[in-house]
Amino acid sequence: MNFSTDLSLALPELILAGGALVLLVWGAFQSRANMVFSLAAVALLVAAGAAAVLGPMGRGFSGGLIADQASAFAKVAIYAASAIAIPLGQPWFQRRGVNNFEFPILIVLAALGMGMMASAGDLISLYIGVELHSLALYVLAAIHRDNAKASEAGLKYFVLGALSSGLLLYGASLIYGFAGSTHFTVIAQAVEGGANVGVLFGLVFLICGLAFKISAAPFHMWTPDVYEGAPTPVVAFFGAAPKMAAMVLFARVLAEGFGGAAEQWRQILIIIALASVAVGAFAGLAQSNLKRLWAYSSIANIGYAVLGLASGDTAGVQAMLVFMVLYMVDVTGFFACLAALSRDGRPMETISDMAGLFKERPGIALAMSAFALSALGLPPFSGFWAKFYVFKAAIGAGLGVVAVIALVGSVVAAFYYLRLIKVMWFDASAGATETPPVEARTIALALALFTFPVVLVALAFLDPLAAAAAAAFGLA
Amino acid sequence: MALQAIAFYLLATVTIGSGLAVVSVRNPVHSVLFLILTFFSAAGLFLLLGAEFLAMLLVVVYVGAVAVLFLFVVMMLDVDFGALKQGFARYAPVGAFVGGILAIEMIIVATAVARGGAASGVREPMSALGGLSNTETIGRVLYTDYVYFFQAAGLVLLVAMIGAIVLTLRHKPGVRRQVIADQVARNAQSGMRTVQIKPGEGMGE
Amino acid sequence: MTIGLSHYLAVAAILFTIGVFGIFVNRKNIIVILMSIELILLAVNINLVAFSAYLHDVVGQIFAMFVLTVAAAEAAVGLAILVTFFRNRGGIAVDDAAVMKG
Amino acid sequence: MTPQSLAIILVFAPLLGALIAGLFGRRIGDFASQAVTTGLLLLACVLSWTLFIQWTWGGLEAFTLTLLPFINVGDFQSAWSIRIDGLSAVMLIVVTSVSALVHVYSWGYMAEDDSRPRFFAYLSLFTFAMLALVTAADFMQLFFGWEGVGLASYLLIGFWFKKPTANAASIKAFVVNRVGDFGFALGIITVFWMFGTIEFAEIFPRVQEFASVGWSFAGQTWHAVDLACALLFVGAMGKSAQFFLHTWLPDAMEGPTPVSALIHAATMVTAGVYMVCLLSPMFEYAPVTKQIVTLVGAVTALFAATVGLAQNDIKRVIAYSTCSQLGYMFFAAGVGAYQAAMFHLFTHAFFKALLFLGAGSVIHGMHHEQDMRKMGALWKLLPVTYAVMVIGTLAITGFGIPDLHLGFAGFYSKDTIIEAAYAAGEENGLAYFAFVIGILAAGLTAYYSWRLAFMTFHGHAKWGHETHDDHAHAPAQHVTHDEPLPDAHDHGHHHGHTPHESPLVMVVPLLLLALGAVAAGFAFVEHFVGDHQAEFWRGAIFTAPTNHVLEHAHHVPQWVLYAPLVASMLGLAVAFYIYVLREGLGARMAAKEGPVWSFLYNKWFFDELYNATFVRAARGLGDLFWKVGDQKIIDGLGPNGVAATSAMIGRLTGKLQTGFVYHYAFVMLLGVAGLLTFALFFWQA
Amino acid sequence: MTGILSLITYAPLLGVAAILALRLVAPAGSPRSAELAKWVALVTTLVTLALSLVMLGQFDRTTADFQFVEDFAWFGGLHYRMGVDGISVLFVVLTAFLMPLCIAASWRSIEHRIEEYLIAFLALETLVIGVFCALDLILFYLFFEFGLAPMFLIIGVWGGKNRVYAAFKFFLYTLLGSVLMLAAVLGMIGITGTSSIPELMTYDFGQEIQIWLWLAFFASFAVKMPMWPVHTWLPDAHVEAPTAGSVILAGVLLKMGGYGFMRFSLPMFPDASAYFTPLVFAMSVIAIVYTSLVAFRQTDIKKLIAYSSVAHMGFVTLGIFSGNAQGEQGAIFQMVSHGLISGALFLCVGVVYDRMHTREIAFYGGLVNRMPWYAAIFLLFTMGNVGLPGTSGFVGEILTMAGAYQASTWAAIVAATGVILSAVYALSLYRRVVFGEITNPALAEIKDLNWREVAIFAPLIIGTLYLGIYPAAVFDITQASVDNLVAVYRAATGG
Repeated sequence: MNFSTDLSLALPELILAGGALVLLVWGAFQSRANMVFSLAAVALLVAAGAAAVLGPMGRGFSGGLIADQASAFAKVAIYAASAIAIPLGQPWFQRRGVNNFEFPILIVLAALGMGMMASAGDLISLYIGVELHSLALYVLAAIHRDNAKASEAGLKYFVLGALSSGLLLYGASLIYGFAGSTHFTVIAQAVEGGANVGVLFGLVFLICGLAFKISAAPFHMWTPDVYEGAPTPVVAFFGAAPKMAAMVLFARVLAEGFGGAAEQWRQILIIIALASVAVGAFAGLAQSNLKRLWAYSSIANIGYAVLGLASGDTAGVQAMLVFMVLYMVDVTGFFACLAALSRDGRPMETISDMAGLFKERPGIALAMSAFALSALGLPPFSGFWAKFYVFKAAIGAGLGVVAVIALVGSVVAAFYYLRLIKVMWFDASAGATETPPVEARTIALALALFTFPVVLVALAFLDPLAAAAAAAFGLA
Repeated sequence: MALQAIAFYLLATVTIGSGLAVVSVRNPVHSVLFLILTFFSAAGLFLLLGAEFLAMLLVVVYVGAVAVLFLFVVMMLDVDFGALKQGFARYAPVGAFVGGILAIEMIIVATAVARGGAASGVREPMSALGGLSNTETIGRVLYTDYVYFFQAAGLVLLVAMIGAIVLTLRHKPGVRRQVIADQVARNAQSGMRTVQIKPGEGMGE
Repeated sequence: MTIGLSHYLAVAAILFTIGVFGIFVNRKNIIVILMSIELILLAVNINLVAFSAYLHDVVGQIFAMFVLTVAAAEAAVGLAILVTFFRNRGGIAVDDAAVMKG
Repeated sequence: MTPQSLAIILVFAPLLGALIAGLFGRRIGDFASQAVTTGLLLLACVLSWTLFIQWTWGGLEAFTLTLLPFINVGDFQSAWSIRIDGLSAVMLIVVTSVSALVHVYSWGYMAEDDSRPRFFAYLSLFTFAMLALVTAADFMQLFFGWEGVGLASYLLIGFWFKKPTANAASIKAFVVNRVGDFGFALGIITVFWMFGTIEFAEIFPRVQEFASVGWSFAGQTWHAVDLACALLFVGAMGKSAQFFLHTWLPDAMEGPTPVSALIHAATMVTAGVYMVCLLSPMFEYAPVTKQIVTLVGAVTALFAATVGLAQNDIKRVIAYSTCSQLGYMFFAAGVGAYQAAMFHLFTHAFFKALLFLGAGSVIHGMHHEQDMRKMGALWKLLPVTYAVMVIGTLAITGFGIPDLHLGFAGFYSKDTIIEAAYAAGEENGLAYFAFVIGILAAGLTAYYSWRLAFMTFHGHAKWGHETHDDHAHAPAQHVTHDEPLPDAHDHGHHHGHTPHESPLVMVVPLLLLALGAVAAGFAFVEHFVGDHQAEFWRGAIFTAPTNHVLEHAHHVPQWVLYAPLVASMLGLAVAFYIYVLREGLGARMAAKEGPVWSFLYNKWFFDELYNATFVRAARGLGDLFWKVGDQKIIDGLGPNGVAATSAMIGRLTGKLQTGFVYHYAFVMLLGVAGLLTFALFFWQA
Repeated sequence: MTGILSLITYAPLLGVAAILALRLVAPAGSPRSAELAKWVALVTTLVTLALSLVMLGQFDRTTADFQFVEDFAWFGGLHYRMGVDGISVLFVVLTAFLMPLCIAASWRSIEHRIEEYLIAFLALETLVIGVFCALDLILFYLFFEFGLAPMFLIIGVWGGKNRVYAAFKFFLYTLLGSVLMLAAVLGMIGITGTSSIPELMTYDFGQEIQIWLWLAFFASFAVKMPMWPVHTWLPDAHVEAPTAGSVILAGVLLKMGGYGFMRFSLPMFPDASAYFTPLVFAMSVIAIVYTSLVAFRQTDIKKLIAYSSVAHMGFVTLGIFSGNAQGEQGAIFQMVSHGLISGALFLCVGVVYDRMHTREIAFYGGLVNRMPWYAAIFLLFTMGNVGLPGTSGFVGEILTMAGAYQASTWAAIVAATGVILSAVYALSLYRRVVFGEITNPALAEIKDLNWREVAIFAPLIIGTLYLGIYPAAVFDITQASVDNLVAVYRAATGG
């Protein structure tokens, strides 16, 4: 492997890095921020295209960078999701008189970090990727800087995120020390045939750190506050791409690095998954703010994704990948709806704001209903298929009881989705809304169409792709 | 060996003691100062381990940049320190309990199980490999195997920079700024105005 | 009484705990929380360097370097966020940051 | 025309009538509806007599006509069919004759009602259901007819739907019948699983196989045939108003009187007897059940007769007498004299219909007054009615001279039953008991029947001056005799008017029935129970080889022959004494309200007992299950409880989310510590 | 005729598209658009009915095989697989039969958001028919579960006062049941590697696993039936739902539970079915007695009928788990018959509700004086509800009792008391509503049925009587499939 071939493995990331730098300079020296937005989105799409076209190519930088089916799969999803966030944010910020060209650039850089996470082959690249995207996210959360809630959100996110980084790092250091290397493949050899307790201890820390990134219980506490405080388009971004990146990374670490300790981490994942489902389901019941509500919903959903991972086999990883893709659509779509809605200059964020929305904005109400039903897991919406894969894998891996508990949790959670639908459909209108920005509306409707019926076709393609991606992790 | 042990214990004690002080003293300025002390003593520990480059880095980066940044912000924010630091004792027991459990667990693992790990059996720390100095070794690895991540770390710093700017930079309206390009571009035509004044009317301004 | 790996690990562990302790025992000042985070990262660095030395493997030190870099970046971002927060709220007491809850 | 097509026409003619009158009655008018239904029934009547004559004298062979499959599931095969044999032939003429006469009678009786098409439709519908019942070739069609007549009965009892008592009575009739059907249905199902079929023709030859086989039911092992018959008999008890399930019949008198005559005297209530006789091949192998049948029949005969003693409502007296006569039929069947039971059924149809229609004529003449205490001295005003009522009374009391073998219809049939009971009593104590009761009840029958006649037609007229202030009387009495016809208020203007004889259209049926009451016994005794009985029934009634009851009945001692006559003469004498010679004595006896009188007057307190137990239990349990079971326990612990608990957990979880960053960090640390501890404890081992 | 099932299933969706397209002709929500939408919906449902009758005509009654099978590979090993046998074909026709009546019944009684209402109904028709046609587990689940959504809206948007509670209870109750079924479905796919219902029907699951799978399926179907003690959602749902919603709920949706038992529980888990038969019997007979008594005490007409539905469904489960031809046929017949009769009864309630806007029994009384035709029709269906021979209600009851008798005489005995109790509550309802004098002045001017209502009732009357007199029409269709089912079940359980 020479340097140039190594570098070519990182082509999508290079595109992003170059793009970010160019746009940064451009943005700093000219006043038309709109172009930056568009170009950033284009750069992300080009990167996604590059990832898709290049496909699996091998490992570079002495194993620190992996370009395989899984990373390609994840990158396409991540970059595409990031690209969607940009046009979603532009009108939102414009309406509020904030027109930071840094927003798209930060998103690009965050996407770059996520791409690195998806490709990470050792603990160092893992850490750099995580930090690159995390720092960008901290800033993004607070980017609406004159908003007290936004800065509080940013602060909380930062403090807790830094703590989680500490945990992750501490785990990484232990693993490094007891396994003798930062490379997943070497760690795997050390773990093979009975892992040292020090390594396992490190693994626990590592899992805790990553669990924070995906907002799995009990490391979820930041999620509702950050979702509530951060600007809606940013939340749309938060909810989707970073979760995907972290989940893929999670899968990669566990599968490639700790395949030999699967018995152990499966137990931890089961605990985390069930805790997430429970917290997400129950705490959501008491929410009136939709962004908070969806935060809890995302906690619960991540619980299901983790459950897929907890199956500990290729089917489980495949399920997790399918789940994450479908979930990304759902969460982005939902926040796109929220971003589209405002009344008397205020964003509509509480459930009661949505009263009679079906009468006012039938299109968006329908889209929102679709996302809610999808999140609820009602067939044939995409959310059902997501759960279908996960539970199939879990049950196939002998986690029947766990799956049943999680399914019951989904029934509890169903209540709050239904409440949203009820408010939109049954209640009297709470007044006219402002015309939604065309970008948000288009994205919302397109994604809603994806949840049903497009998903029924899309799965035929997604299924083999995810299967191939999952196979790359080399689990049983 | 004894000397090394004494140095270790001394440095370790100072590190831990000042670390404790960071989180417990009333005045944040003092906290920052204790933080600097912690870093210094930790740098000493690094030296004991033979990692002189990192020891230096720690002092330069942390003491020179980070701690000063902290100090700067503490001063800038002009906080009423008298009102702070209440309620510390109330939560300390619970915090100490959980923290204690955590610490004990970590130490148990670190000490008892260290023997079973990859580093077991090695009695002596070694900093230089293949006859190269510590710094050189680092350089060789960092700029080959880890160059990609090294660059990425640069991007991390870039993000931090963008973040700091986007969050804190304010263009105050009404503040006059020096625009060098304007100054340079100024010429006689733009800099001077010829006005015909009719008698008895003045400039009219 | 030779000083072995475990000694360093113990110091790191204690420092780590102090950092953690600092985060949730502190009630009034967010800056101290940021400093606690620095302590945690320092603990990690001690770990990494100690392992690196005892493994005769320089990667640990490189890792520690990255950690240092990132820690600096984190401090910058953290303080920037703190400043915006201060501007919005006029204070940096931890208890102030509880508008959003439930 | 072949007998087959005759049968089809005669069965479906009433249905056609019912449909025309029911669906198009309003369009074609009252007269057309009446004419169509009555005409079709007269046709059916003529055809059934044709069939009957062919059967009795023309050598018609028994046949079964299959029309259409009904239920065809595995072995559970049932078809809509018409079965013509001795039993059904008898029933056909009974049903169609009485029904036709009642139709005709109703022209007059219901002349003032404004929903006559509906009434005639119901009557015809009933007739159809009854015909379906008697011609059934399997249990399903039997059950269809069984419930169909129940429906018609329900509709006709509640015909005056504005009257709350009528509505209550109709529901009571239906529900009590359903209690019987509960057993009947179980019986049918038992039969099905026992024999693997529900067709009579396939079951009967195989009964013997099960004569000594055990059958597991409700956790016990029973004698198979006994069990099946007992369950089926429960159905018969319900339909025929036997003891325990009799309470609906007196209340059913809320319906118009022609209905009482047709359904609650002549035909429907005898369905139970018919069923027992039809199933004689089974009952013959069910010795225990036969004993039960005997006992129930005997007890009912006595019980109803005693209650009849104290009633004042003219129709209720006759209703109890029906009940009592049905008891006779049952114990006849119970002792094995099915032919006698059928014979009594046959004769009873005539004289009981006669009595009812006669009573109807009185009521009609009295402007819808039913209380006998307000009648009296009517014989001059209603001479024809008086005459036929006396004939009916003579028939029911079984008046006749044993040695001459000459008497009214009841004489032949009832005496045969009593003799059969005596004959069977030689081997069977219960039969002897039935015999004693039969004599006793005969006396009581005579007493209350003549009491009725005397109170109504003799003595002083109590109507006229009293009718105006009858509102001052006890309201409880008031409701029972107040038939609120739609035009009742018209009658209110006539209150002071004299009672009058009924129109010709009512009188003619009375006369025809009177003819039957006089001659039916004499004419058919030989065929039904006499020397020709075997060739008359031609296998329709099965008697076990050991069953010689009927033969023995012809050779009983002389005193047995005379005992019923003596008893009934005694009854007559006492009634004559109390109600004619010492007129007013009866009223004075009643006024004392002695315990015996109260007991009888209140019908042994059965209604009160059932109200206190079943009705209240149903209400109480219903409320309990609803308010406590469903709302408190199931919903409270189930959906609502879970929802409340979930919401509470949700709120608590929300409270944990304090908004304070150190709490969040603390939770994270707890998570780490917890997982580490988990790892240390579970992975270390 | 391959493809006809999909055609029938999705035909209503064409109606949905047509209603959506009406915006081009008239503004949404305008009276003109509403009127057109009604006709579109009616025609669509009638066409669907016609198609289903065509299919029934082509249906081969001599075989137990699935017919009109369509099979396309989908993804993840799933198949789009449709087909009907003698059991499911009936329910397809029943659904198609009831739907036009529902549309017609809503003609005047729904006053707002009419287009949406019709869309919900048409979508529901597609889903319900899909349930009965699906031959792939997941496809089945898809239809089964998605059906909750339109029904939720129908109850919630067009329902009565307490509609939100009822809608939520309905949705969450059934959802809870069906997620357990989903777990079992996934488990079965995991074990067998196929989701094909015909294949699974012949697959031999281990005894232990059967127990769990059976229980999970039971949870779903028992709620759907509903069986005691998970029945309490039904009265609420019925009371709040609009008339047509009640009709379809009672007429078809409940049948999914019974259908599920016959399609899944018995053939796939015969050992477990046999093992749990005592439990099911106990629940069934409790349902019969308990809910009959509760029905007796109701003060709301619809609630009373709803409770009586629970009791009638008790007979169905009794029949299904008796595992003999009489029981199965009886259960199927009872379901079909209940679909007609209870549907008609709810329509009867709707008739007076449309006029008076109350369902309190005490409000009414003496209706026969003003509404003789109504009284007659109501009587017919009351008698059907009571199970009078000659109406379709009888056949199912007697056969299920007969079937149950073989398995447990006690069950048959207790069930037979239902025959008494049904008479008690049904007749007392009828008496309180119809008989007597009109005492409530509000009723003095109430009108008898109009031609539209008569037209709605007519097919139901004909159906009830036709099936009551000639039930063989149904048995002929189901016989081959039921015999096969019974044979398989018997063989598997060694009975």
